[in-house]
Amino acid sequence: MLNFILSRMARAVMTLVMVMSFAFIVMRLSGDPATILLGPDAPQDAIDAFRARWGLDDPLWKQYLAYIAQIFTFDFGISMRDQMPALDIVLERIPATLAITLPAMILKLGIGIPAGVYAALHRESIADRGVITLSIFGFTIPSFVLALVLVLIFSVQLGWLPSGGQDSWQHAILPIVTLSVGGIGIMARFSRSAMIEVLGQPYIRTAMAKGLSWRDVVWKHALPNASVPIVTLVGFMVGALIAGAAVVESIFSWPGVGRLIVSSVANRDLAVVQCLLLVIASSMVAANLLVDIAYGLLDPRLRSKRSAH
Amino acid sequence: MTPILEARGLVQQYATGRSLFGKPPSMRAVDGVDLAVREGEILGIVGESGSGKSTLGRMLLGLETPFAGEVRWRGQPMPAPRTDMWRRLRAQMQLIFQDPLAALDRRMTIAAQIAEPLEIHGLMKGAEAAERVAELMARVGLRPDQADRYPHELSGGQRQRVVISRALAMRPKFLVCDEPVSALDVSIQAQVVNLLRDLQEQEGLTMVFISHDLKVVHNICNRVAVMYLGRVVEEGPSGEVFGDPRHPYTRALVSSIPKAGRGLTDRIILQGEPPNPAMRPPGCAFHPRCAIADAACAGEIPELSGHRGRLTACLKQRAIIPATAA
Amino acid sequence: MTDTTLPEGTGTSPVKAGMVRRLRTSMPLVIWCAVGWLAAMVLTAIFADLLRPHEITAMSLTQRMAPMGTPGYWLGTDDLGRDVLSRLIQSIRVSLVIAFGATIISAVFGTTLGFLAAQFRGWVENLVMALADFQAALPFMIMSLAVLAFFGTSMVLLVGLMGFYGWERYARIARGLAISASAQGYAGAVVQLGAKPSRVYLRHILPNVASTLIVSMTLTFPEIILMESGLSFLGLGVQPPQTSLGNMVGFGREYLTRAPWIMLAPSVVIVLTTLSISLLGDWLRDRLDPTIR
Amino acid sequence: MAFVSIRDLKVSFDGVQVLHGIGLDIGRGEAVGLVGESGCGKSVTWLAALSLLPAKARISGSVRIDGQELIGAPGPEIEKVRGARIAMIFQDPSSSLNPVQRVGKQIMESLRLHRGLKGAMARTEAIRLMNMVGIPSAETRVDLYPHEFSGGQCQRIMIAMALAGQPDLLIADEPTTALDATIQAQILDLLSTIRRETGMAMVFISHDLGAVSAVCDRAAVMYAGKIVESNEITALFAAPRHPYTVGLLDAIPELDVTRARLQPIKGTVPDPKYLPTGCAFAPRCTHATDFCTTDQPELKRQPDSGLLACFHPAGRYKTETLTRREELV
Repeated sequence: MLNFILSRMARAVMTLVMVMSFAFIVMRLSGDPATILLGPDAPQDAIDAFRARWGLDDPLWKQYLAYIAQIFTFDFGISMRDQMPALDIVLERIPATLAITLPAMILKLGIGIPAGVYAALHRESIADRGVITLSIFGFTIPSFVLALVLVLIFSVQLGWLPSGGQDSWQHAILPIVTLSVGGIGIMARFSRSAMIEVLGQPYIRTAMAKGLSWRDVVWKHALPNASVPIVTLVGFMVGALIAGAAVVESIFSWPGVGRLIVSSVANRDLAVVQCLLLVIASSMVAANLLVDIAYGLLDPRLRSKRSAH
Repeated sequence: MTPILEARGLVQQYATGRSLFGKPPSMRAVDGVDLAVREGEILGIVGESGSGKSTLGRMLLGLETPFAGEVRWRGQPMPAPRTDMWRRLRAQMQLIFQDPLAALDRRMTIAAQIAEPLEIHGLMKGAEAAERVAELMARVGLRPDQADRYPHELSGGQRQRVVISRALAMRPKFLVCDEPVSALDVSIQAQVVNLLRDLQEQEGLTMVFISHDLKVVHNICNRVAVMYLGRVVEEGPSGEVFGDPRHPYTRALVSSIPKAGRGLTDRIILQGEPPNPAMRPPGCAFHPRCAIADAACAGEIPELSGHRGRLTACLKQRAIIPATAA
Repeated sequence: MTDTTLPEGTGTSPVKAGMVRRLRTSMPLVIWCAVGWLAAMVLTAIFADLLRPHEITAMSLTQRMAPMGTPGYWLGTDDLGRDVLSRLIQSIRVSLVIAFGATIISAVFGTTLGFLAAQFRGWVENLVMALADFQAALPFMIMSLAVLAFFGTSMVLLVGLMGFYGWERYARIARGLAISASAQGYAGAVVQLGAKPSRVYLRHILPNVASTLIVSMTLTFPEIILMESGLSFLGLGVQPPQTSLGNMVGFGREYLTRAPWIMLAPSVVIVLTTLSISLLGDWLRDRLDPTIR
Repeated sequence: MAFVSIRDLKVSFDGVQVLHGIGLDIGRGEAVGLVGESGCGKSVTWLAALSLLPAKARISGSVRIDGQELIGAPGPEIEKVRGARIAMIFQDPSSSLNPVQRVGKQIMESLRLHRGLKGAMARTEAIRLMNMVGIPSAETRVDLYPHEFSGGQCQRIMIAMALAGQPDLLIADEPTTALDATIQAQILDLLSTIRRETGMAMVFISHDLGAVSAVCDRAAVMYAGKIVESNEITALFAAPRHPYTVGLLDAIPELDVTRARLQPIKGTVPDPKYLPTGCAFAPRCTHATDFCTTDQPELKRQPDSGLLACFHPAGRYKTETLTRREELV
């Protein structure tokens, strides 16, 4: 198990290094980092100081190493809009984002998985067809359309819920619902097919031949096996949530990370964008690492395999 | 007779995983095999899973480059896989797989697939090729109306006939059959075995026949090599090896075959774990399961050598022979 | 050799000749509707220049925010008095061109990398798989936003960027199928007949994996539409005066209460299009390739 | 009276009939072989009897255990029979065990279910069973997962799990097909030993006539969803009467005879969708007459012993057959 975790961690570090390199390459390709990180209106002496400090006249590989070292000291540059360290601006926004993404995640898992499993256990029934149909609608409706429709109904027509801002818990309801609908659909669909696949396996027949009741076959044999593929999807869900937050926070004027990224991209506040990129990538990689470990815990076959693939 | 194909000191090993620290663990599938295939013979290779028999077959054909040792075809070294020389040589040697459905492209008609080697090697085209395909199909007992069928529309035995006729298209000299009848039903097995025997006689083919089924190997092969954990433990004419097995493993293998109409009496039942190439025991690889092994067997790897006109790799050979002679 | 797989032949794969016929004979009504809608969309995109009643930038200051059903402006006009129907037609063209272009780029790029990984193994394979891991680890939306922030927005960049969407899926599928076909399968058999890699990949592996790849394309296509319209909605994708579906919805959002028709029509088009492709893809997957999820 | 008796069992999938009225009796403590090629319905017979087939299967007929009808019986009643009275082991042992559950736990589950054993007592009994089926150092390996055992050992664990319910009948569905020759011999040996010690009845399903004759007292040969011949093992192999049985025996090469050409059965097994109208074997049969292609033979009790469904059986003294078999020796 230790070997397994170590190999997964090595992979996580590799991915992070690739994200940093990606940011480095994009930054170098797009122009002079001094003007990018300090802004086009920065005074010449500040630019010169920056150049000297980061050795921009050094060979590229030296610059790359310096860049990596800079990141490891959590120095992501200064926001050109707010003249504050980019990292501080990003960290300040994280709680607001968690306030809507965590409940959305719980809804996705709490509704999506049971619905999918129920559908798989009652194949071809009305409930199954209902779950399939709703889940297809769930993930084909774009979140921004759904958000606007919800606003139109619950804020404009009925006046029950506020359409934007962050003043009370009611403000969070529409963002959370919007964020979770697509994920619930995907989760339900995937859980259904994972469960159907498991139910066709020979060990399910063995469990039945043993004399177990159908209930025990499902709970003790089918579900633990189906949970293995389902857990992998949870990793992807984290990424989908962050991407979804960008749209949803913008629509509902929710002051989180997602809205920050959209506004800083629009303003070309590149220090903040770069910092966000790395923070989001780190959280994604961390989430995937947790998923991998959970995967290893659920499936003993993976644990004993030394290979990383 | 001079051997048409010769293998010397063949070793193949694969990495079994990746290690963060140090050398990745490896597994020896084939561990030092010398083998000579004579022109016109059918050589059987028998062994259980993990014995390395399929890997050996692929190396004999040059489909895999051995980790150590070499294969010589008509005295010449085998060219490296996927080179032009190697591709040209494919016209002379062919492989027949265990699973004919997997070996056929399910989106091509069987006639197109039988014609494919002719196209690849630029031998013939159009009407001439069509004629050759018809001839090949008749040769293996396929009906002309099956030419436009797709593989999944045929039965298992018919699919194997397609694979065989495709292999024969270039009039090869040498054929390796890897478990060609294992996936077939008993009644169909006999049809395909007979077909292979007829073809071998009429076309003067040289064949290596790899199988775990001793009865089929005995029926089709002149000579047989028994493998255990990557090494040949006994070799000889198939009548002798199966009629009077000398190596304790061959004896157990022969004895383990249930005979129709006879019960479970006087059988040697091997104890212990099945062979695992990733955990090869020191010395004679068979010693942990061997009834007559002693301390010396764990210390030395026995070489395949002659004992009373028979080739075996067993340190206890001298002990066995007086016992059977007495 | 078990008997439980009876009756034999139920799991057999379709072949070219029988495939089209089998697909046609048992198409449910909802799939017919989906195909019909998609055909209408494609035709709209092709003949957009002929279908548009007005220029998309033509402003009619007397007809600002005219509601739906106004003669000459059947889907109404926006705040600048531009015809919503004309803009919608043009948006369908732009969004579909981006989605088609990107889907094809991503499929070709991913499949090629997957085949390269399967053919050369070793470090090529490790590199491709590491890139795929990287791609999967970073939400595509965030990556796109970062690239757009650094380089600014342009149509070419947008299509190129969208062309990276989902390539790792094709690469994984193509690599996996090619490896399994080479190990004990038909591709390995053809290699040992003496065929060159070009023949193996183009004549054998590609036709065999095509149905699986097409099913994957039906998955990425709606996702690319959603991605592009999401970016355009945020004002970071297609830029005015050009227009796309997401762009129109984003624009209409300002007038949600006063002129909901501005965003209504493009929203309906997006939902129906992605829904149609998803339904069609699902159905195709069940029919063509029962082995993949 | 027979312990388990099957009468006129028919099964069809999506309108394609695969079992055409099976009749079979299993006595207490008896070992019966069920022989046939793939697709002949030998496994389906027992999966149908225990309601283990997918829901789309249509089943009719009767399967009685001590007089209790199983076909159409409510779920809980069948669950009381499964594992407790009739246990079943399968062809592919490695995938027949739950991969994410420790093997000991899987055995203990049966012990709790059928014998009410819990906790330490169940564990001790699970270890005893693992020892009994020949798993070395069972005390330490009881907490391992299935993938940590080889195929042969997984089959031993399957057998231990089946024995946990102390069943009266064990159905072994091709238990050695996926295993190597020397491991096959071990499992066959184990099955006979266990049967001797526990006195339970066994149905051994296999395409391997040799394996069947090694462990069974009696065997029934199936072809295309029907039993075509059944007899005591010795009689069946010494004097097969159905041309299919004769053909099967002739098609198998033997180790102790000369390397003569094999005598294959011509043609292939018919597609269950397009069965011939008469005897299903008629198109492949060397004895078949016009009558065989129009009428179906009934399975009838034979004067000396056994049951047979054939209009033109190979007689015990039929010279033609004898000479053919003599050629081989």
